[in-house]
Amino acid sequence: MQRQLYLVDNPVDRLARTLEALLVIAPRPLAVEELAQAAAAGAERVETALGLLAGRYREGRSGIVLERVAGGYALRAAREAAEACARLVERPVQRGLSQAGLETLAIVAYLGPVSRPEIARIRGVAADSAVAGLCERGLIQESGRDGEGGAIRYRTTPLFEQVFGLAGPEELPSLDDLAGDGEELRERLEAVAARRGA
Amino acid sequence: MQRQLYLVDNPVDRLARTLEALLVIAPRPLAVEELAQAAAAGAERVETALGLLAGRYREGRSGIVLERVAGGYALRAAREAAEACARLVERPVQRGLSQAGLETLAIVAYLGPVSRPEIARIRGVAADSAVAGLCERGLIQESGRDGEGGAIRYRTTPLFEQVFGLAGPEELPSLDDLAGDGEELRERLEAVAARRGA
Amino acid sequence: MGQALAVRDLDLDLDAFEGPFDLLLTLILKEELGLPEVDVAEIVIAFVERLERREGAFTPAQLEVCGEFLVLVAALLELKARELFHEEGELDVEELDPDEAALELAERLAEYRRVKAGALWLEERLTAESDRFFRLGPAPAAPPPVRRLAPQDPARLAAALRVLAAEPPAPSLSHMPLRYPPVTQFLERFRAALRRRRRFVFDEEVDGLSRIEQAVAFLALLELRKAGEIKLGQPAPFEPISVWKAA
Repeated sequence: MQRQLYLVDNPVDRLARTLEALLVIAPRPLAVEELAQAAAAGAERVETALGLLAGRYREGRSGIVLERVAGGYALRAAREAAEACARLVERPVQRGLSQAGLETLAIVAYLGPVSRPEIARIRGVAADSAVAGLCERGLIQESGRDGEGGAIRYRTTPLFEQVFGLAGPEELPSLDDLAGDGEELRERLEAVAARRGA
Repeated sequence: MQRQLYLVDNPVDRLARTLEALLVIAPRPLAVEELAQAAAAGAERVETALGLLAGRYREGRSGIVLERVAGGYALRAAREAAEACARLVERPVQRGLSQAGLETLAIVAYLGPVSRPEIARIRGVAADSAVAGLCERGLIQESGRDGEGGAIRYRTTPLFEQVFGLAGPEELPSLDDLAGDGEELRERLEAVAARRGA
Repeated sequence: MGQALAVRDLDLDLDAFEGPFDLLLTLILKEELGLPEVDVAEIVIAFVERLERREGAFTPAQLEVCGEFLVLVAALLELKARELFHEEGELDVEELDPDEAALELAERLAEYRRVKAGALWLEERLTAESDRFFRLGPAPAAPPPVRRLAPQDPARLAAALRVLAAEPPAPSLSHMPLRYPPVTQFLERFRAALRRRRRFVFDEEVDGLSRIEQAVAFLALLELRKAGEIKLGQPAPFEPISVWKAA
């Protein structure tokens, strides 16, 4: 107990705790000067405290490792946990696509190439994050612009066809009962969206 | 030295190190099942190891705090380091939630999933920009549509619970407790209605 | 009238209210105010005076405030003026029984009041938790996530589009008994009037219109004034308002 109280009040340990806090929330490696500035402490004292932390957060002793990387210090996962970390980040997405993603993908698949404003008009809500998510997953990609200097248009990718098991766009389930051709379908969707008003 | 070697080989401590590693790389709170799956361990053992970590990573003792939040576990900075953290990073989510934003958030949190028209009906004012702002901040997200072809509905995100420090939705206090039963208001209004009707 | 003056004494800071329900709720919960005693005209005047004191151009945000205010005024009118509404068939309000309307409004206010309590709790919580910092997004040294997508059924794409093509359910208008004509309608009307003659009297121009329409017309007047298109004159409170084209 005596020892713990001593640790709590030790200024270096206190600084070390502040640095731990800064490192655990940092979105990028932090340079000593950044840490010193945020912690309102001198660079030398920060280096001393980092030395203390390096001893505590090291391979074999902790699952969190303090690493000196280009540009400063960052916390990373210990190597012994590499397999577990791989299982965490490589989990196949089980739920598949969100409703927003699915609707956006359907619009691009059936009406593409289409621009974000067109998608937003049909869905009745801004399409930015849904489009960005589908791009990131490699299911859609940019495909020129909507006229000179217009909005970027999007179309589906080969990965999209692979994921949905389609040999080509002609294998998309037919929507003949809704509209004759793509243009008619687009008009119908926009008309409905306007009536829905949201 | 003897003691440290013992700790290294203790299976619970080894699992705890794996969990530390998973938590430090996770971009969001991780549920016990996710941790168990990634660590290839039973949920019960994971909970035991989490208990060990909770004792180690707690306010006053460490700059890194293990918190049970948003249906899972996450590492965050200790409260004592809040000033230093504020100097390092901005708080875009917490900053600038307008009254309109808070009211809209309350509606979604308590009554969600709800659509924009429903929110507008309750607030008596259009909710479009408030909804868009909360979506941008990641506090609410789309959650299907209000029936076939209906308006998009919204619900709160795990980030909402994280920002507001809620272990889960059940930690929201009931509106009845917060607002009382509203009998007085009802009586006044009904009295008004009765007088007019007479 | 004594009670009505109390409304003016409230010194309503309309900017501080989040919408018509917010303001209405505050008014009703003020112990000294009974709804039947609320003089709508006084509230309008207080609001207009506030607008007048404003510096600078009339912004869309202010127009929105006016719109919300108008809903409040309309709600008050609906509560107060049963007979009036019965006569105004063209406003579609006769479909709603006034007692039902009052009860509906009461329920909506009660619901809003609960939500407001929730918002207050969230606000307090946000302040209390503002010293909790966590990292948003991936750790700097974390491996980039691989988001593999399980195989998908193309039928889901067609189903998603069918949802978007489905006719929306007819919206219930039961909560919107208070419809009013667009402000632009009166903007055009007044501009046209001032093209024909140099000056007109507002009260004569809107004579015969419903009170809601008159309120909207008044709003249009304010907007023209803010835009510098017209000048207004009134010898005394409640006297007719004269309108001139600005030079």
